[in-house]
Amino acid sequence: MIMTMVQAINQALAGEMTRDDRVLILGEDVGRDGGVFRVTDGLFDKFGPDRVMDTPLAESGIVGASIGLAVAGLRPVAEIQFMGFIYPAFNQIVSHLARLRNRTRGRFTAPVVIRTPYGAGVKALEHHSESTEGLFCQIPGLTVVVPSNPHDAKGLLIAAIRGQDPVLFLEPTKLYRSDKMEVPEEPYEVPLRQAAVVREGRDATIVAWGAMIPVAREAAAAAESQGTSVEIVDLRTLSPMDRETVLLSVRKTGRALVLHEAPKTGGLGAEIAATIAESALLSLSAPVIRVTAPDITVPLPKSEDLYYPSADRVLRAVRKLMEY
Amino acid sequence: MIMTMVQAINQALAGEMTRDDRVLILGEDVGRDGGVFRVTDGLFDKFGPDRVMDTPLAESGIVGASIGLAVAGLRPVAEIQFMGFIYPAFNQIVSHLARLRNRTRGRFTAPVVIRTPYGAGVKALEHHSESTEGLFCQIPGLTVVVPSNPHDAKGLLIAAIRGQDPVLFLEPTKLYRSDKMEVPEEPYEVPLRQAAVVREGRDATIVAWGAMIPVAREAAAAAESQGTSVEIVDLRTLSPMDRETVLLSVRKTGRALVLHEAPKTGGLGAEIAATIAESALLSLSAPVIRVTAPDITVPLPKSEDLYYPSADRVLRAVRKLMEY
Amino acid sequence: MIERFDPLKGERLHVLDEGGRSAPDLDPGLDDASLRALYERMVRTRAADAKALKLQRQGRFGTYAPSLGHEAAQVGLASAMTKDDWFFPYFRDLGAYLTLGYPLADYYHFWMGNEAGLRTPDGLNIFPVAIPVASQIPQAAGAALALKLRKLGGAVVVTFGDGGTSEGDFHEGLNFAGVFRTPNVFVCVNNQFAISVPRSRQSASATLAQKAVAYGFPGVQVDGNDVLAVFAAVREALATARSGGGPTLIEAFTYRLGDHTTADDASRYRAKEEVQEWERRDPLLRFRLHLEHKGLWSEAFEKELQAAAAAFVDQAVAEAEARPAATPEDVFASTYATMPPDLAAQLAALKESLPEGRR
Amino acid sequence: MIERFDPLKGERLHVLDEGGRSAPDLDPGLDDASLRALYERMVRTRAADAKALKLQRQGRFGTYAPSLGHEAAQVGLASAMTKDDWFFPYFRDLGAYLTLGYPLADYYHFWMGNEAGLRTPDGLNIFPVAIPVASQIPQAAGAALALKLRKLGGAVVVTFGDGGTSEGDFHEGLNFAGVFRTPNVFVCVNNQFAISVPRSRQSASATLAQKAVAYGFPGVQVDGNDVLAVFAAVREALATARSGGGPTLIEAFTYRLGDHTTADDASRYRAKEEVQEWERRDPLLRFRLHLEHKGLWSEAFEKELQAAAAAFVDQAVAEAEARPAATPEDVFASTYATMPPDLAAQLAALKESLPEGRR
Ligand SMILES: Cc1ncc(C[n+]2csc(CCOP(=O)(O)OP(=O)(O)O)c2C)c(N)n1
Ligand SMILES: Cc1ncc(C[n+]2csc(CCOP(=O)(O)OP(=O)(O)O)c2C)c(N)n1
Ligand SMILES: [Mg+2]
Ligand SMILES: [Mg+2]
Repeated sequence: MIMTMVQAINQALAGEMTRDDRVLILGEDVGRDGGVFRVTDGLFDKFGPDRVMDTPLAESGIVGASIGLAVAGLRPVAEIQFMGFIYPAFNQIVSHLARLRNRTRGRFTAPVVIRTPYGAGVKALEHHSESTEGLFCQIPGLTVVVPSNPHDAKGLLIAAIRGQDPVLFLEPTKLYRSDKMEVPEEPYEVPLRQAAVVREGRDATIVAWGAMIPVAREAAAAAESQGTSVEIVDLRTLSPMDRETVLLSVRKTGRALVLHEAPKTGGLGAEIAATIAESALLSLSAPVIRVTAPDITVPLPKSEDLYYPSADRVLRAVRKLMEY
Repeated sequence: MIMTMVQAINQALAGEMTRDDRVLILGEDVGRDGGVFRVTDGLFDKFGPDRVMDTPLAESGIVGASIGLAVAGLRPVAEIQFMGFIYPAFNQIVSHLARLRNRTRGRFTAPVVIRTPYGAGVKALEHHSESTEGLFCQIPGLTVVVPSNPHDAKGLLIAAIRGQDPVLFLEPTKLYRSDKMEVPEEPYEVPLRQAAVVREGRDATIVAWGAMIPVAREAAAAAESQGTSVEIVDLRTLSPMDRETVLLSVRKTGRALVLHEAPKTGGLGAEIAATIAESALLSLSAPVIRVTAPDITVPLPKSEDLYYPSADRVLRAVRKLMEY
Repeated sequence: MIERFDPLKGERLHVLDEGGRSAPDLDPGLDDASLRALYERMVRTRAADAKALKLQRQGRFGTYAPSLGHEAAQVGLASAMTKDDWFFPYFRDLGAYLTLGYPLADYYHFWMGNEAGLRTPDGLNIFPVAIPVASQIPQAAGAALALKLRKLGGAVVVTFGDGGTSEGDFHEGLNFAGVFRTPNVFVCVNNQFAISVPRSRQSASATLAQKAVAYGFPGVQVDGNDVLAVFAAVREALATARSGGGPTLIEAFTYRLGDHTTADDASRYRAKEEVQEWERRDPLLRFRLHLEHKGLWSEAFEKELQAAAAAFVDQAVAEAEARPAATPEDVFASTYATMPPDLAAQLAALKESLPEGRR
Repeated sequence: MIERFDPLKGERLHVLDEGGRSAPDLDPGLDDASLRALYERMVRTRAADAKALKLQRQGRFGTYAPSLGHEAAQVGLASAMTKDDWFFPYFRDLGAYLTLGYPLADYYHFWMGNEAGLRTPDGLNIFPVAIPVASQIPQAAGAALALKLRKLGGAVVVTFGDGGTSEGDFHEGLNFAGVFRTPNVFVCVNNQFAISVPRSRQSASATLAQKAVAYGFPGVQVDGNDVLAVFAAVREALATARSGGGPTLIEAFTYRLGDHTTADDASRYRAKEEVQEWERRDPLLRFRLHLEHKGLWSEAFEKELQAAAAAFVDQAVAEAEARPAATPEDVFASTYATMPPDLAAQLAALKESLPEGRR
């Protein structure tokens, strides 16, 4: 069936809740309202208030309670309304969620999935456009996932819910409804920890994820028309990272561009660029280029264009790579 | 006078509080107890309960209140008892402290200094050995400082207190009393945003900070005896980073090793390695090597040796650089 | 007066009854001009709010959180404040902003998507709006502590919603205030919903005012649709705060008549009847009746106010929309006190990549 | 019984008076064996605690948080629990661990600096100790919600100190519990200090028990040096919780007789007289008097207990110290359910760099 990412995620949730009655949803406005983006639309009516629970407005409480729910045998899928509001839960995530398995040498685990809308590009209110995945990709024990299309969104979320590790599942708001695609009705898993080459190319590699994939595709198409063949690696799982797929591509093309919408300094692009420079230095015919937002706070909507990476900026960078 | 880092920081605080009656200290046990590391020892008696305030046990409250204190004209120096307990304050730091100037286009600012003991190597309790500076070096607006000796500790803290930006001041617990040095009695500033070449060398550059500087020195000395001349750059201010000094050194030596005690993936070492690969690729005669902790949670004391970088591991890496 | 209404006994402070008649023993005794001013502020607030919604539908405004129904709470609390006091607002406080003299053009400019609109004019002690719920509360406690330590005499008013009381920052902020006996007035605007989540889901405590018991200072529930009740309670709490009596928690019981924001559809979670029931309790209507009883209201007066409000609003829209867009410098310059070289380089590179007109 | 002691009226539940005589109407009516068992547990706790301090001074133990003075609170609350209940401890709970059957060797092993000691034996529902203050509270609310949803019948007890009540997580956890009416018993062990910070600096509320008012469920202050009072209160609260009656907050009023941890020097912030005053109120002494009154105590019995406790403790030390050190595999293996290739590579590289013996 043709569907948007919102529908695909909704279907993944409904499917897993049907399959496994330990799976439950909690968060702010996830119930009767169906979530501010309607991602949980209809689930409250279908599964009732004990499986789809509106919580008090308290993110640390939501994640903390989810840890307790998981330890006591349930499979919570917690929604944080926007990534900009996950910070109050940071202590629960860093000090407990990510560490519980290690702290108890496996006696207790917290297979919790935290879903949250993520990223800019939709001219949202202040604090509603955060893309701080870099904060979470340096936390041992935590898995960080970002889908770039409806098909992956469904399969990755199902894999996350069925997995044994805590997962931060970042949903690019810009892609929620921007494009539709064919998505199988039945449940399926897209394996975690595996990047995907979503466009084959010979001359340069763009490593990206989430809402930057369409931007990368646009730039790649433009480059093609200028005779440059660009390969695109969709990281999909940001942490633990699939370095193999990235290095394989870069060793082939000899040129690498890392693209993300978060600010440059300390962003995940640094880890990727460092990895390439460490492990593929001799294959590089040009330095790795990072195309990112500048090192500033996400501006309010009227100035978003000064922050958000554009296909044009990516194209210029590709040319620079080729001309080096 | 010869003093430890604890004494140097104490002197910096006392001096600034004497110079500027807007400066005040708040935190858990900073008052009568003088702090769990005795860093604020004697200040409660000297300046009284209105200048050295024990707070309720609430980190978000401490940082949030500090923002309000600063906006209303005071100069709070907040202590978070250990870096492992700063996470409850993460939202206040990321969403407000770092952004206030930008949010109000300069009308309001929050010149708050947050001091916190940081790092492993002292066989402390669980959660008491965190070195997650990488989390804070990707936050625009925030300045992150780490001293590596008593002299810098005093001068950098004074500069931080006198500055106009919010500063996260990370104090390596391992260095609090480990070595003493001559420190001027009178107040002085060590400028922020400036790295220091603390050891000159020709063959390779080690970029490090805080408690890793002694480790780097030990390795450098050993390398010297094996005929390799190692330069050491002490970053001192981690963010905004002094890339110039790092690049200057690497362009000279042609080999770079980044050393930090935090886990490798997503650590600040990635940003440094990426910067070098971006801007000094052609000067590199070997790939940048990162010597760091593995991607695991800081182990409890009995296994700390499996986590904490040793001079021996650094030396092996230097050899690898030279043999490349 | 506040101590006469114990939230643990379910008591709530009203000055005006539904018919607009005031209880003599509770009436704050404002003169005619002041009473008329309260009404005028509420009328303006409603006009400015309605215009914002209109602009949003026309795509000239970003997502917006309307204040419809909150006018009495907003105007009442701000009218009790003086120049020395500080205000830490939340995101649904239009009437308070206007009452305190914040330029409507700036307010619009911010909600249109420009940081410049958050730059409080010099001389006004209004902290930038907190979007992360409840995060402003410990900040307000800290600011009040500073006023106390510096012996500046003012007090700090901070607002938040019923949902805001569930956040850890609510607790840490009020607890700090209790411990340091800061000059704070905490005003919880309980409109009975946090987006779609009803008040009953937010906390099992019978009232939100009673949460003050946990912090060792008084709490009171007031009728949030009764501008005189809100005014009287906040004025008394401010006097207590300024005189060293410590903080007060005031729960203003009201109802959000509009959607949560322009991105919300309240009909998904609220019955039409309930909304209509509360429309009958419109705070403007009730206060107009009060003015009528006092012979302070007439059709002509109303027309005059409406016309003035409309002109005031149109003027602000024109001003806000005439403002130049932020330049790249504007967007980069306030990240630090002085721009680091790397950031300056990023700015230069960005400008190069921009079309002429945008540099 | 709990509702008979209103914290807002400053009432506190005691079963035993200072002389060890019990109030007939409040006595939980335990049989002789159970009474003796309570005493035995307290004696063991004190012995195990003293040993830990000794080991620490000898460098055989890491920094340690002693339980001296907390024995009645710890043993009383744990003795009221059953196998179906869960326990979310904080870092000063030795007596509760022992009472619930947690192997002392494991407890020692953890405080000696080994994660393996945190691995709760199968069959015991004890969550790993929370070092970040109060962070366990929302987790305990979540676990209780799970028990309720799964209709498992048990309840969840969570402990924390007076300092813990200031954290946002205390608020969010208790508020969740109130909203979902979870089977929780929140036990605040108020020893009147958070390291050096006195209770008065922690909150302006007269009691900590009254904070329950903010969450819509009962709170009670009990004498924390009275093992029967703690036992009776927790037993009743657990019964309420299990029968769907919702949560209870219990404040156990006591005093830390030792330093905060072995890294602390309490003499910097506490007067000797105050400590001596509380040493006179030693919970073991008081309960021993109670047993004497009931003819359940004798010198011989005491000797027996002390000897058994000493043997028990020595055995645990020997066991703990005989445990092999964690291998590199142990330290890496539990980061994820399955080890990522990069981490495996890091492990291999680390082992290479290690001396033979450490691999
Ligand atoms: C920390 C945080 N979490 C979530 C949100 C998203 N959000 C914005 S407003 C709101 C509801 C607020 O309800 P309430 O506090 O009652 O204020 P009201 O909107 O009713 O005036 C939510 C959940 C946020 N802004 N901040
Ligand atoms: C979030 C957090 N902040 C600070 C600390 C450091 N710390 C450890 S124990 C303690 C005091 C705890 O006091 P209380 O809650 O009363 O428990 P007690 O030690 O008195 O039993 C502090 C501040 C911590 N462990 N966690
Ligand atoms: Mg509300
Ligand atoms: Mg205590």
